[in-house]
Amino acid sequence: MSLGLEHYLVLSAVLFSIGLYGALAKRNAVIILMCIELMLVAVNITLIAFSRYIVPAELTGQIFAIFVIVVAAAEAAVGLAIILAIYRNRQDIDVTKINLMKW
Amino acid sequence: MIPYQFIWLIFLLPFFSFLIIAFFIRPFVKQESRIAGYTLIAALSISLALSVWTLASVMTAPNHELPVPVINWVVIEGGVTLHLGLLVDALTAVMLVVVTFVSLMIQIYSQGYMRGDPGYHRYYAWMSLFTMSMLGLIVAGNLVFMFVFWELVGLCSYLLIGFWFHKPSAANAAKKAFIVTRVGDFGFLVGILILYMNTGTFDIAELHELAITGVLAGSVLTWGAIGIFAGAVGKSAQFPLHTWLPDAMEGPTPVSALIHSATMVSAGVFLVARMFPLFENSPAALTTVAVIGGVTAIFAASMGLVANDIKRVLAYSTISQLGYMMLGLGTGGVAIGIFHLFNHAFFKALLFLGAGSVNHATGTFDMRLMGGLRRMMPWTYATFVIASLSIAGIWPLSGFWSKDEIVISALAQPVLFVLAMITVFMTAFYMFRAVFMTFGGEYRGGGPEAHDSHPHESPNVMVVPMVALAVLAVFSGLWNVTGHFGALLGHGETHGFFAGLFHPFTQVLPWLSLILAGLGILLAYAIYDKKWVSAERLGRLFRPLYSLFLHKYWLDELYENVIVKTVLLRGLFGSFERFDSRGVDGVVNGVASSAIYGGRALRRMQTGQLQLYGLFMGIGILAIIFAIFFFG
Amino acid sequence: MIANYGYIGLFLIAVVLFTLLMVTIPIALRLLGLVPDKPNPIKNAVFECGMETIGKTWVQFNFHYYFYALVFLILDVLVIFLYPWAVSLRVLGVSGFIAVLVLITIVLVGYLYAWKKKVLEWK
Amino acid sequence: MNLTLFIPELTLTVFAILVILLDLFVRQKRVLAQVSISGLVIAGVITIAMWGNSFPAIFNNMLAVDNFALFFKLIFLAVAFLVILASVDYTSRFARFQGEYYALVLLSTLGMMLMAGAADLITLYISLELTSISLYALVGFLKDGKSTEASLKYLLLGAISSAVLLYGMALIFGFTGKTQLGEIAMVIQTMPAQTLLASPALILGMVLLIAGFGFKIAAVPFQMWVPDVYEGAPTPITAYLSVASKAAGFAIILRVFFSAFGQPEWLSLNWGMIFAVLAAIGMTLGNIMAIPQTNIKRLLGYSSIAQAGYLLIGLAAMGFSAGADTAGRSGILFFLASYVFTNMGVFIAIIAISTKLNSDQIEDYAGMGKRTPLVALALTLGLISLIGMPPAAGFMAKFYIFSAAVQHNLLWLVIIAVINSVISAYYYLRVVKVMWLGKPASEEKISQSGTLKLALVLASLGILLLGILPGYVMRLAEFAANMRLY
Repeated sequence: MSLGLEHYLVLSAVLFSIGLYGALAKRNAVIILMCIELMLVAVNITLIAFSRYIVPAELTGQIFAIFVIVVAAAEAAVGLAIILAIYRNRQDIDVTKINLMKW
Repeated sequence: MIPYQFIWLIFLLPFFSFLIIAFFIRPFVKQESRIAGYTLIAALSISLALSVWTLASVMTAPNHELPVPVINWVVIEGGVTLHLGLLVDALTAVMLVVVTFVSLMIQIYSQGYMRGDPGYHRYYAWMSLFTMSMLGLIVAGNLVFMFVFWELVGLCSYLLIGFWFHKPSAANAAKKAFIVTRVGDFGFLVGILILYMNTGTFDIAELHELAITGVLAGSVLTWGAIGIFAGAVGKSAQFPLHTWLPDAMEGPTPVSALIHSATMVSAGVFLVARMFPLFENSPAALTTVAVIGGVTAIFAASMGLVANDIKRVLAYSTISQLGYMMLGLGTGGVAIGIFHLFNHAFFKALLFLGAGSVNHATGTFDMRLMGGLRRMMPWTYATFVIASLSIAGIWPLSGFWSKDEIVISALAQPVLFVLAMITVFMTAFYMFRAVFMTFGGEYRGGGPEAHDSHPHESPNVMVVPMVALAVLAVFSGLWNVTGHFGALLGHGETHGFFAGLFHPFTQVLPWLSLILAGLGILLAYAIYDKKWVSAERLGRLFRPLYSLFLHKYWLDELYENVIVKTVLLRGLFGSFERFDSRGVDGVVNGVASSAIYGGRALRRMQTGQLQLYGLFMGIGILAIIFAIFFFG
Repeated sequence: MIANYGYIGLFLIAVVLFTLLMVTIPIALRLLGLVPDKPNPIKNAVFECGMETIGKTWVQFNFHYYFYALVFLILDVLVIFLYPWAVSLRVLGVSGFIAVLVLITIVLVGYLYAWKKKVLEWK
Repeated sequence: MNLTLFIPELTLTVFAILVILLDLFVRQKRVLAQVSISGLVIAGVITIAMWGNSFPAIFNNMLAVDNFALFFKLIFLAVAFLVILASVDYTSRFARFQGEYYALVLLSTLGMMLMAGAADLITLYISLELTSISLYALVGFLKDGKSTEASLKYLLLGAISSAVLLYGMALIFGFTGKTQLGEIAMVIQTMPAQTLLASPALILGMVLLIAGFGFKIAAVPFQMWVPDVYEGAPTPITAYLSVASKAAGFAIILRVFFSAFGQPEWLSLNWGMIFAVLAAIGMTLGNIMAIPQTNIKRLLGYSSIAQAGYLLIGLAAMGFSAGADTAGRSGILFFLASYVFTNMGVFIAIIAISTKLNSDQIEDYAGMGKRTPLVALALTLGLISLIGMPPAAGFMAKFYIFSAAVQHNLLWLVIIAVINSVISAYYYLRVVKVMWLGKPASEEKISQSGTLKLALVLASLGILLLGILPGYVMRLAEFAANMRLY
């Protein structure tokens, strides 16, 4: 059988959900960051798939994807820096233990 | 004919004096100088002159209304337009005169009463603002503009009742007053919105037109009117929301005088009168007004019978008189209700000033510690008695005329009529109880901080205003002897029940009420002056009633229970003392405590776990999606 | 048209719902008290499987690695944009050239910043 | 392509870079504040100069330069101006990183200005991220336990929400094959109704967009981060978040939902209803949870959730009127304008007090009425405006939005809102009471620096002006509400 748009969409949906699951369930901040990147990658797949199948003439989706990658990189950089600061503060990056402020 | 700019001045002048006092005098002038008082007094005298002029020109104006060009305040494209307009008719003019005059008298009096108080400048600053907002409320031409000043009045009363905020009781009384009246304001706001939603206008004159022509009718009108009446109930301390007024005694006595006579509480009555065409065209609303009024009248009077603090007695009498006014509005119409307000303003202000000067001399408000002041303070005594006779409704003093009109018009509803009659008796009784306990018998030593063992008359600056008010308390009633007042306010309907000074004696009702009042006075005389009957014996005789009145129908106890409940909640959740909700009263306290309870319960949701937050977001998204696919 | 692929959306909903369910169950059990909450070193280990690392994982390599990583990231990103521009250089012409110059200047400012902040030199 | 319309943004970019470079070479750090302020002023002047005539969009319709955008740009510039004024003293506590601080503030402002103009999903996403990422860094600027924790929470949740938003955008893009808002609208309107109804993709994408934007404006159920982040962040940044970032969120929502999903009617009714429900829940939740708070920044966090609820009423009205009349939109614009001054006033006062006390606990505010009357007065004014009592700006704003809602038969919502403002009076007045009636811990006066006083006076004047003479700003808002349709 040939690959259709739906396959890509399903793949991206699955990836997105895995990422979401990880982001909500993991306890290590770095892993959560990675999961978020995973979600963004899933979105990129959707974008490119759509662009390829819906509007083959234009490259809108691909361009969008490039920008997403850039933003994701920046986000990861800031994220790592912040996690670093947290680690310096309290030799630990388990997000379930990070609840100084509540209620 | 008065130029309309001057009408603007009437309520702008006190505002200017507020600015001057707050920003120039208070920071820069030293404590001793009394220039702040003179500033306000000057402003008010001019306002008074202008108000009188306004009244004069209103009387001559065609159908008693002055045209005032409007300024567009807020224009919302495709939406509403708010005019910064004034509505100047007979009602406005009369109220303007009353407020400016009474306020002026009280300010003069305060020069004596407040001298040397550390907050002297602050006092006059707030007083200016207070008077300004009341005047603004009176001249306001649309409901939003009115609501602004309505809120300002509430705010100022909060500041003035809590004037001596170092007394916790004062701070709490202030908060209580503020929040209880806010409950009423909420009703007011909803009423405004209902009316706006169905008419698309906030303009009072237009609303009148719509109501009279019957465009605005049915349940919409009824609910709108009742909503507005709720606001009035809150402000003028009618039955369910009356609890704040007796506690509002914590402020300086002149403030109480102003609040009780012309400014704060009369705002509610004025509001109903101002919107009267709406009430007139919805019988249900009108009946509500009448019933609430009648009930309040007797209810408050009965509590006045046993209070021992002279200011509390006066407070209950105020509530009861306001009940009368509402009753008058509900059964008779604008003219009757407002006429009573008009007279009441003078003698009630006088009574409070008298109480103030008594306190000035004896250093207490507890009547059991006074007595025998008749000889020591002749002026105070004379004026106080005049005011009491007037409030008791003795011919030919002012109280007689307005009260009898109300009673007569109440004949329509027999039950209310009976209540009114009983109230006449009670009023006479408790007023003269106060008179005899304060001035009769021998001096009983005064309060702990009494100035000296031998009290003496107050300085002239305090006596003169009292005399001036006394004169009006005698004669102000004569205005309507032949129904001029009624013709002026009544929009055509002529409410002249009496055709002359001596005409009442040709009729049954006046006799009846006079006899009842006389009996009340006689009883008070017998018990408290001549001691023919001992109060204690009487008290024991009517033990259940007595204690019922003394404990204010256990209303406060009822509220206490709510408070107790909240205390329990606090106990459950611990460390609650931080969240001060003392002084918030009754229902309000219930609401507040339940809200606090909810807050404390809900905040557990905020666990500080960011992943739970994320989960919450996800669930929210799904909830929205499903909501759309199943309900959308 | 994509309208036919609408069911993908429903599929996504199903998957997300499943995910959230999986996350909710343990929390719910925790809240219901069905699951005892007895943390111990093994459970709290950062890595669920494999060898427990000896010593602290983090202090083993220097922060500067991260700085280098971040700096490299900037370059990396820059290239993402340079590549498509280079491919269609003729089409884009002068305006495209200027745009890229602006981009490079901004990135250079970033480098200058890093340089002055002594990120690039090894202490 | 007409670059002159892009000058304000360019100016801001140049100045941000300038600040970074200066920081490397200049010893005297006060210069940085002056430079950034001058940059903001210049950008503001140019923006004002551009006001009035209807401009085309630039960068092939990716960026609109209509009055709507200009209005918001002015708001952001004003907020940034006040924030920097208020930070001058505050920044002394992280002496080493002042340059970054100001540069990041400028950059996030730039991002917001782009957000206001974004007319294309791509620009929209990038500008949003530019804003957020600078803010993530700013929130963690104090580097202590609370601050870093706040920024981590903000970062992770923000990243998740932006991923969700992005998925929504992808679905919209797939559904229509366009990323430009106007073209999206065209495609949707040309589609036969049953196609629209048949496919959940559009609705799904819309909901995901709402989720993503809802995070920025702190709408329930995406508001959980707000109290924690507000509490942990440096106070000027909290102020910045609570005003500017929220305003930016509303700018985007307004543009997207008005110009892309404004038609057909059943669609706009759909999202109108969503916003109405979110508004009701948001107000109630925010107000009720604010009552037991003891930390004033946290309290304001909850209160800003409630305020977001009031603002959403305007969106609901817009949905119910299907974009027919401007009341809902201009209502939101006016509310935001007054909210800027109100909240900035409150927060500046808090900065003035808390930096001296080193405490955000409400009970420590006791007796401020005696110790620093001016600040206490300003704070009181701000709180009264938050309650929505005359004569402060808040009253007019609420009145405006409520009347808009009432016109579109949302009376139930308005009644809920009114009840809520009664509840809110309770906790706002508690602060006032503590300040004026509480026993001061010490008698000695608290003095304030000139810049802080200036900022405070400006904010208070704004509150009073909008409260007493709202006419001009309202006309401005109505003018700005007619945004460019493509």
